[in-house]
Amino acid sequence: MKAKTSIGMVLMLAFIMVVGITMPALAAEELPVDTGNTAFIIVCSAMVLLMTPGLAFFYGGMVRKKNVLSIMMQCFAVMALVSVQWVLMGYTLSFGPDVGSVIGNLNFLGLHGVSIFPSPDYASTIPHYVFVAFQLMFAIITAALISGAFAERMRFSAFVLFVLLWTTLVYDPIAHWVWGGGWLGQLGALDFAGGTVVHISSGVSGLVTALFIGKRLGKDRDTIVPHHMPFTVLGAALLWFGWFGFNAGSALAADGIAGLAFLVTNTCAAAGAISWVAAEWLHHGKPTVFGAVSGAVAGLVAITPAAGFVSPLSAVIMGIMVGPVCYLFVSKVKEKLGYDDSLDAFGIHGVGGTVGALATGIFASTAVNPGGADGLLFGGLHLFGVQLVAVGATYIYAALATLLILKVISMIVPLRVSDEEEEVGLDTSLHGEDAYGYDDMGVNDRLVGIQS
Amino acid sequence: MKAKTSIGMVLMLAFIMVVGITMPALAAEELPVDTGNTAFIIVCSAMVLLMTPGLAFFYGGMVRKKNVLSIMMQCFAVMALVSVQWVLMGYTLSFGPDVGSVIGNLNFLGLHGVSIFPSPDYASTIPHYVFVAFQLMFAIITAALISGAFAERMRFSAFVLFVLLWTTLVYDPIAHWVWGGGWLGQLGALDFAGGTVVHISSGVSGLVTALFIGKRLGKDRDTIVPHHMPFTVLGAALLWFGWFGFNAGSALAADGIAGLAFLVTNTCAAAGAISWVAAEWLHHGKPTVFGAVSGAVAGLVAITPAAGFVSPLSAVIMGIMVGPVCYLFVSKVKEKLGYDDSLDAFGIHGVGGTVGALATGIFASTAVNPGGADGLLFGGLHLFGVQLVAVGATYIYAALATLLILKVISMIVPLRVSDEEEEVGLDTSLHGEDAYGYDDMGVNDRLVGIQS
Amino acid sequence: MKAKTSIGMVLMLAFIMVVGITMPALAAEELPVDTGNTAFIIVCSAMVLLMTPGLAFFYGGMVRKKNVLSIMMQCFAVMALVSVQWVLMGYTLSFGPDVGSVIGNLNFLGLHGVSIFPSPDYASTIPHYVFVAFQLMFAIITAALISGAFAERMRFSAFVLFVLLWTTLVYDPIAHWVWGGGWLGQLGALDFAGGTVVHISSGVSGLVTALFIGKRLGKDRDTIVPHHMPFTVLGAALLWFGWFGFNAGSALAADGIAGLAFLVTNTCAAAGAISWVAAEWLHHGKPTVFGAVSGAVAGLVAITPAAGFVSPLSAVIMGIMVGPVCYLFVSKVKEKLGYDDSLDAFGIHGVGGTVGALATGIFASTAVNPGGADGLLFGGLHLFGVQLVAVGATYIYAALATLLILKVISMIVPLRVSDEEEEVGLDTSLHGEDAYGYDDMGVNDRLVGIQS
Amino acid sequence: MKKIEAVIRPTKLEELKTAMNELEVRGMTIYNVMGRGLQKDIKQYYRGQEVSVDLFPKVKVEIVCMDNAVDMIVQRIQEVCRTGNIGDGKIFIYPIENVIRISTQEQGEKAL
Amino acid sequence: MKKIEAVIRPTKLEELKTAMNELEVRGMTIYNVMGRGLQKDIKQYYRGQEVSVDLFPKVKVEIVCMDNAVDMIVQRIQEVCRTGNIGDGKIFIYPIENVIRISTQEQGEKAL
Amino acid sequence: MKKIEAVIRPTKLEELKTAMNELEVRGMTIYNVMGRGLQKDIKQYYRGQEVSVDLFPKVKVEIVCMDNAVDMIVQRIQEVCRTGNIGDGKIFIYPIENVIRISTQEQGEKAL
Ligand SMILES: Nc1ncnc2c1ncn2[C@@H]1O[C@H](COP(=O)(O)OP(=O)(O)O)[C@@H](O)[C@H]1O
Ligand SMILES: Nc1ncnc2c1ncn2[C@@H]1O[C@H](COP(=O)(O)OP(=O)(O)O)[C@@H](O)[C@H]1O
Ligand SMILES: Nc1ncnc2c1ncn2[C@@H]1O[C@H](COP(=O)(O)OP(=O)(O)O)[C@@H](O)[C@H]1O
Repeated sequence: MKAKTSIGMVLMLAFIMVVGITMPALAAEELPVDTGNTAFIIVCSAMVLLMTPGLAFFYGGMVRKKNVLSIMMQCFAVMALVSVQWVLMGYTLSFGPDVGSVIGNLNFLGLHGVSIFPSPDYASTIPHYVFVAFQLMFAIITAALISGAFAERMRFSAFVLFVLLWTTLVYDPIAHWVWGGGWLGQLGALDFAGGTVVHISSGVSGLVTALFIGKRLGKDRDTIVPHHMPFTVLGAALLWFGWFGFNAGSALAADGIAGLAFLVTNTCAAAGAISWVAAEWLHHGKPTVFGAVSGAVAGLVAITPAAGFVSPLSAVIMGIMVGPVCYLFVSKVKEKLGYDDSLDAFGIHGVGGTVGALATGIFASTAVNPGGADGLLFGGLHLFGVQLVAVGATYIYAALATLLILKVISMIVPLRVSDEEEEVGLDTSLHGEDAYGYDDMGVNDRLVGIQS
Repeated sequence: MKAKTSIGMVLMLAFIMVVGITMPALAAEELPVDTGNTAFIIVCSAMVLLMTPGLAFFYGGMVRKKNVLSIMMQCFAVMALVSVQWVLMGYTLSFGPDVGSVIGNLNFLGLHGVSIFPSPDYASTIPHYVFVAFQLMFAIITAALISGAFAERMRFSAFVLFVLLWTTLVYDPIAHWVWGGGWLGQLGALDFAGGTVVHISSGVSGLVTALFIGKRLGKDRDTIVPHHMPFTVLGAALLWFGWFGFNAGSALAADGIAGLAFLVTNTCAAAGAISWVAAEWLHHGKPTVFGAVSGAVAGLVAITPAAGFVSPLSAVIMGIMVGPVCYLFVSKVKEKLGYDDSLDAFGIHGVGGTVGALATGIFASTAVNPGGADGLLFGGLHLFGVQLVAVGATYIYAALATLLILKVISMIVPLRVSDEEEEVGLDTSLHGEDAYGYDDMGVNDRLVGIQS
Repeated sequence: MKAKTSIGMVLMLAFIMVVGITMPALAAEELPVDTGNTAFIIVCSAMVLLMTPGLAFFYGGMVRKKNVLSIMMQCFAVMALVSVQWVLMGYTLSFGPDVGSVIGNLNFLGLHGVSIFPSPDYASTIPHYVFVAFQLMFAIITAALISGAFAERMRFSAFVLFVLLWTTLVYDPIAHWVWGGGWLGQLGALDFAGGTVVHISSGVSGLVTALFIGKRLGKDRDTIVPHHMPFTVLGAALLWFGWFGFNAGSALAADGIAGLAFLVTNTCAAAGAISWVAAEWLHHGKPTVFGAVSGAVAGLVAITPAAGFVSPLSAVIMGIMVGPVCYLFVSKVKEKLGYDDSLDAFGIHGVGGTVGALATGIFASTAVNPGGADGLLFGGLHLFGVQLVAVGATYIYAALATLLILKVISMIVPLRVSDEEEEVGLDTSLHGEDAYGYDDMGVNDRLVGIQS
Repeated sequence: MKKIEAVIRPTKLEELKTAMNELEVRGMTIYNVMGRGLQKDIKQYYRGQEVSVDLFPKVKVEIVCMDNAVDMIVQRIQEVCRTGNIGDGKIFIYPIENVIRISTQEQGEKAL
Repeated sequence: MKKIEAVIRPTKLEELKTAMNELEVRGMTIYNVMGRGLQKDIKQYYRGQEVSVDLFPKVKVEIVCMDNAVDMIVQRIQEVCRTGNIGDGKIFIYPIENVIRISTQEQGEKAL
Repeated sequence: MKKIEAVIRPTKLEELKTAMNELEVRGMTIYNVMGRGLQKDIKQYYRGQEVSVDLFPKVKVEIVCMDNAVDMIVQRIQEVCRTGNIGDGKIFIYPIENVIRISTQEQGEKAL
């Protein structure tokens, strides 16, 4: 196996060097760069990148102590793998010149042809590299989101394969459909920052995977509760912060639409937190922190497709709607249906994304953003129909493609860890590490084992 | 009660929908947007938002383990409640056209009339929505700061009422006085980023509340020590980071004043950390981390009103002054006076804000910022007098209004939890959650209880 | 001693006041400010500042529970001390008008002459204060990085002296050599964001210090393992985030080069994580989280000098190279050589920085950045030679100057804590604090000791 | 009276509690311990350093009961906590001289 | 010699230490435990899932002493730790055969 | 059979485990405790508030063994854990009535 790996590595290196060296970036039309917009999108990219570690803590706090590192490892693995995949071929599949309205061609393979000057096709006031980087961050967080559905039981090697295949075969095409010149964008579907592309696609794929690999051991017997709520709060805070980059940055310029997106994002997060907590307070009598942060994330998910198109007051209504819907879903419907979406990747992102995509078709208003469209409330029947199509198409494609990917992987390596590994915990059994050394022996000194 | 809540909700929804739908934003004068300034203020807004979770950790680390979630819940509740209040009516009370120099009128109710174009009245190079968002973040952090004074004993429902009333009746007017065209601004009071508006108002109100609801049980017998110092360090780091957005962003443009504000903010934080640690090192012989981060925050508080008006060297002096003053206050004076300002909201923000507001009247210099004024050291007697008036007015108004609010709330719901709830801890008794599942039974698996 | 301290303080205050008051900043040529660039560099400065607390957590998670606060204290102390030193004299030593190609003169002492307008010499589109602030953040993180080499055993008072002397005598000159108009810059050495200035200088100095003060007690007998891996992950995430400001900001403008730097930074971090994990997975059979974050940081270090000069594909190769090299170094070579570089400051920053500086001499390409130079691969022999000189000079100067500093300090105060203090842990013995109150007695209430 | 001390797999705690409820044994004291018996070492890796872990997390359950209840309780613990593999844990039985309920000052049998 | 084991409310620990100081009983060993006796369950909620907590945090204090000191110590613990409510805790008394102070190798009474 | 309970310095745990390995004593149960004997208080400071810490972190090691092994084990623990300073810890020896290995149901000597 080592030999095979080495050969593979050498081949890859050779490929990279050939591409990298023989094809210097072409200095193209040299459109002028707007420093304000460029500053904005660079910083937004960094903020979106931070969402994935944010997710690592949001999710990491929810799992049991024995699995916290496995979640963090999955998030970091996604950051690493998708970053490289994107540079090599993800970007060109998503944003390369359109092929049949479904996928990009290979013009930008290895970022060949991408330069420090703006591209005339996308975001023509910022350097093309910046557009590449910004879009990359969306690919990362989307793949990372899925992991919440099958937390605490997936084999890491299977996860690596899954991420690579999923981002290439599911994310890249859907991103192309909506934002890269593909058929959904042509149809007029509005998805400001990724309600379908990011949240529905990840939520649905997570659900499919959770069903495919089955429940966690003991799930039916016990309620599994978060091991570290402050981590979940920290993660939610980083998500909220990064989401500003996500949604406001999706204006691709530091303008009034970005400002609108910023404000409605914050408003809907706030209203989502309030409505979730209100729902649970009425339901079982206690307002919980877990409810507050979950509601905020649900609000952020819901506003994502709508961010540049709706008024702050509409954002209040959307937040008030999405909290109880998601709460009902994760506390009751999930239990009824009996699947084990460990950390509610579908319950929050799938459901919240669906609410948001449809609400966009209701609340979008050209009075707020003349570049948008009018939703149901403002007499726009067409938009709502298109949003339904976009949601439906994403559900169907994400589900089928994910199923296929899982089938293929399970022929190569078991998707799930052994029962014993699961009982011991993934941190020790898969990664050979413990999260909290200080819980073990030796209050003052942790000196584990004799050096080997 | 459920019925009442439902009716209320329906009414509110109806109101929101009517306002939201019948009053599309008016596309006004269409002042041009400066992308650099807009990028800057959007990002600064996000950074200031992050300060509140930062505070949740700064404070959360200081309380006992059984109350850490209650602090985080309060911070998140403030983020949620004030965000919605601001959009509905807070913004217009603070920044709506002036009524009698004391409050804004209701022109911007529900953000009616606010658009993606700049307002001619405030920050005329950035979209009005961005100005709204930036100012909102100040309203949030101010209300959140207060909670440090009465941590570990307030009933959550009382806290919700308190936040809504306080932000409407105390924050909104004071913000209007200083920044919204009110009497203090007209008088020439300098408050670059909120020494009086944010820190004195919250510190004083915290103190009043702490006195009103009394000490924590056992406070006289035991020294209550932080349960998680790294959280406090994390919180301080996020505060320091966010404070750049707070102070530099208050220039409302990416210009030299913003640059000055940035540099003196960092300098004063650093000098504050040094002087606090020096003071404690001389006093009891140990330089502590808790001292370093507390001193940094004290320095940040002190520089806040002065940030755009003083030189870096003056910032060094201000930092050297504020550290020992606050240290003395929280370690000796508080003990002497015998009140229980749990996490020193008054001791740091009230005292530090007062030092800063007065120091602004001493160190401000038109040689540094021609748009400012000269302080005592540069011959400006007038300014110092005005600063005294601003400080005094804020103390008096905040104290009296807070007292009134507390009286009113205590007639509706007890402000304080029961003794038993306090002993068990607010996390479990109010929120039905534990912060750290892993401390309980089941090292490897936390399977608590039988599913209901 | 108290008397001496007081006299010193009074003298310093007097000095500061004289300088601060008699020398108002001169309003100079008044070059126009670009708001986009200014927004960008202000925000990047804040992001770089955040790296040091990031490091506090990255390092803090790695030490034993009894020393976590000592690490955090060192990082905060560096933030405080270097911030003040920079304003007083660090900036002028580094960036004051050149004296003999080795150091800056004292023109900017106490930031005299620095103003809200751009300097014609550096970054002429942003306010001079902003340039000062941005460069300050580099000085901070560099000094903080060193502490990883001698963690868990240095006396805090010795550390304070060390930081002040080291930043003045080592960092300031080297920064001048490369970026301030000194001999290495004149020679044509490429160091985009600090491969030599930041990483090699800190890594080498750390190594020298680790050798000088000797190993931790029990190091030979036991493997000392991290006490809190999620903290290390959090730290790595904040480092990654802040590094965007570090590298992209080093373009000193929001332009295409900044965009390139951003993208290759992310790419190399990702590839570094992948290659480190691949190496350990092949080596001992487990992919670890600690490996992933270490590899990411190694990748970030390696790309630092190259960030504005190489293509994304070259960044992939550099990342693939640096991971296994650093892994080998910290897991095998260090063990062989037998020194105790506690947290691998040299193993990651020294080694990674060397790899990066040399790789810059290989992969730099004028096809990517016309303002750069061509490396070996593109026929540029000269550059590689210059890079070797820069690396060599930094190694030699950093090592000798550090040695001298340590000798001097050890004549004033012992560098190392006593054996008993080391066994008890630095948190309690030096700082009189415990990190985690909740691990001690009283699950629900931590009421330690009777008030004194 | 006797004290029964069972060192068990953490994952068995819930079942054990349920089983004790069925026996109407409610009083118990529980804490986390690390232990080893015949279980083999596990390897961990930190930046390439191999570390051998030879202590495993267990939960210790202490139940004080009347002499005549010992057999029943021990029997039930064994049934619930046995998987048949190494690492199932052990039960220790100690003599105990007296028990006092603090709230009521009851002693001995009544205090259980 | 006897070992006294008191499982008490965490909040009573400081007072107990003070009381033991007054009796000049200095040696003790303390650790966190979870326990239940007659105390009732508490409900918690996680995203709407109700969880019933039936173990409560307590502190266990172990004091080894001479036979003739037992009554005095037990008496004092009861005074300090009693609030009269359920959940005050329990005291257990065990026989012990020997004690050795490691630093001096003293045994028995001298080692206390 | 006897139970040996040694309360030791945390830093001595590794050496103790090695020493027990040499004696082929493998079974043991370990947990963190806080304790005090003759050790003096330490001061800590929180925002200027002085706090006196009078409990020190220790590790408790429990080893159940045959009567005739007690002396050898106690002897060895003393050798390994003694530095001669206050704070070295203590060893307590208790009677125990029975041991059961859950996985096999073996009792008494066989279960050790
Ligand atoms: N001789 C002993 N003294 C004290 N504790 C023991 C002893 N033997 C076993 N234990 C405890 O019992 C636990 C279960 O023992 P284990 O070895 O896992 O079961 P088995 O001996 O049946 O394989 C151990 O982890 C340890 O905590
Ligand atoms: N039979 C028992 N065996 C072991 N521990 C017990 C027993 N009964 C009580 N305890 C311990 O004593 C603690 C106090 O008991 P608790 O029920 O709260 O007091 P009471 O029985 O007076 O109501 C419990 O939490 C548990 O740790
Ligand atoms: N009488 C006692 N009862 C219970 N535990 C004790 C007693 N005396 C000592 N210990 C435990 O033994 C540990 C070591 O005691 P220590 O005072 O440090 O040693 P020495 O008494 O030899 O100075 C203490 O920290 C405490 O946990």
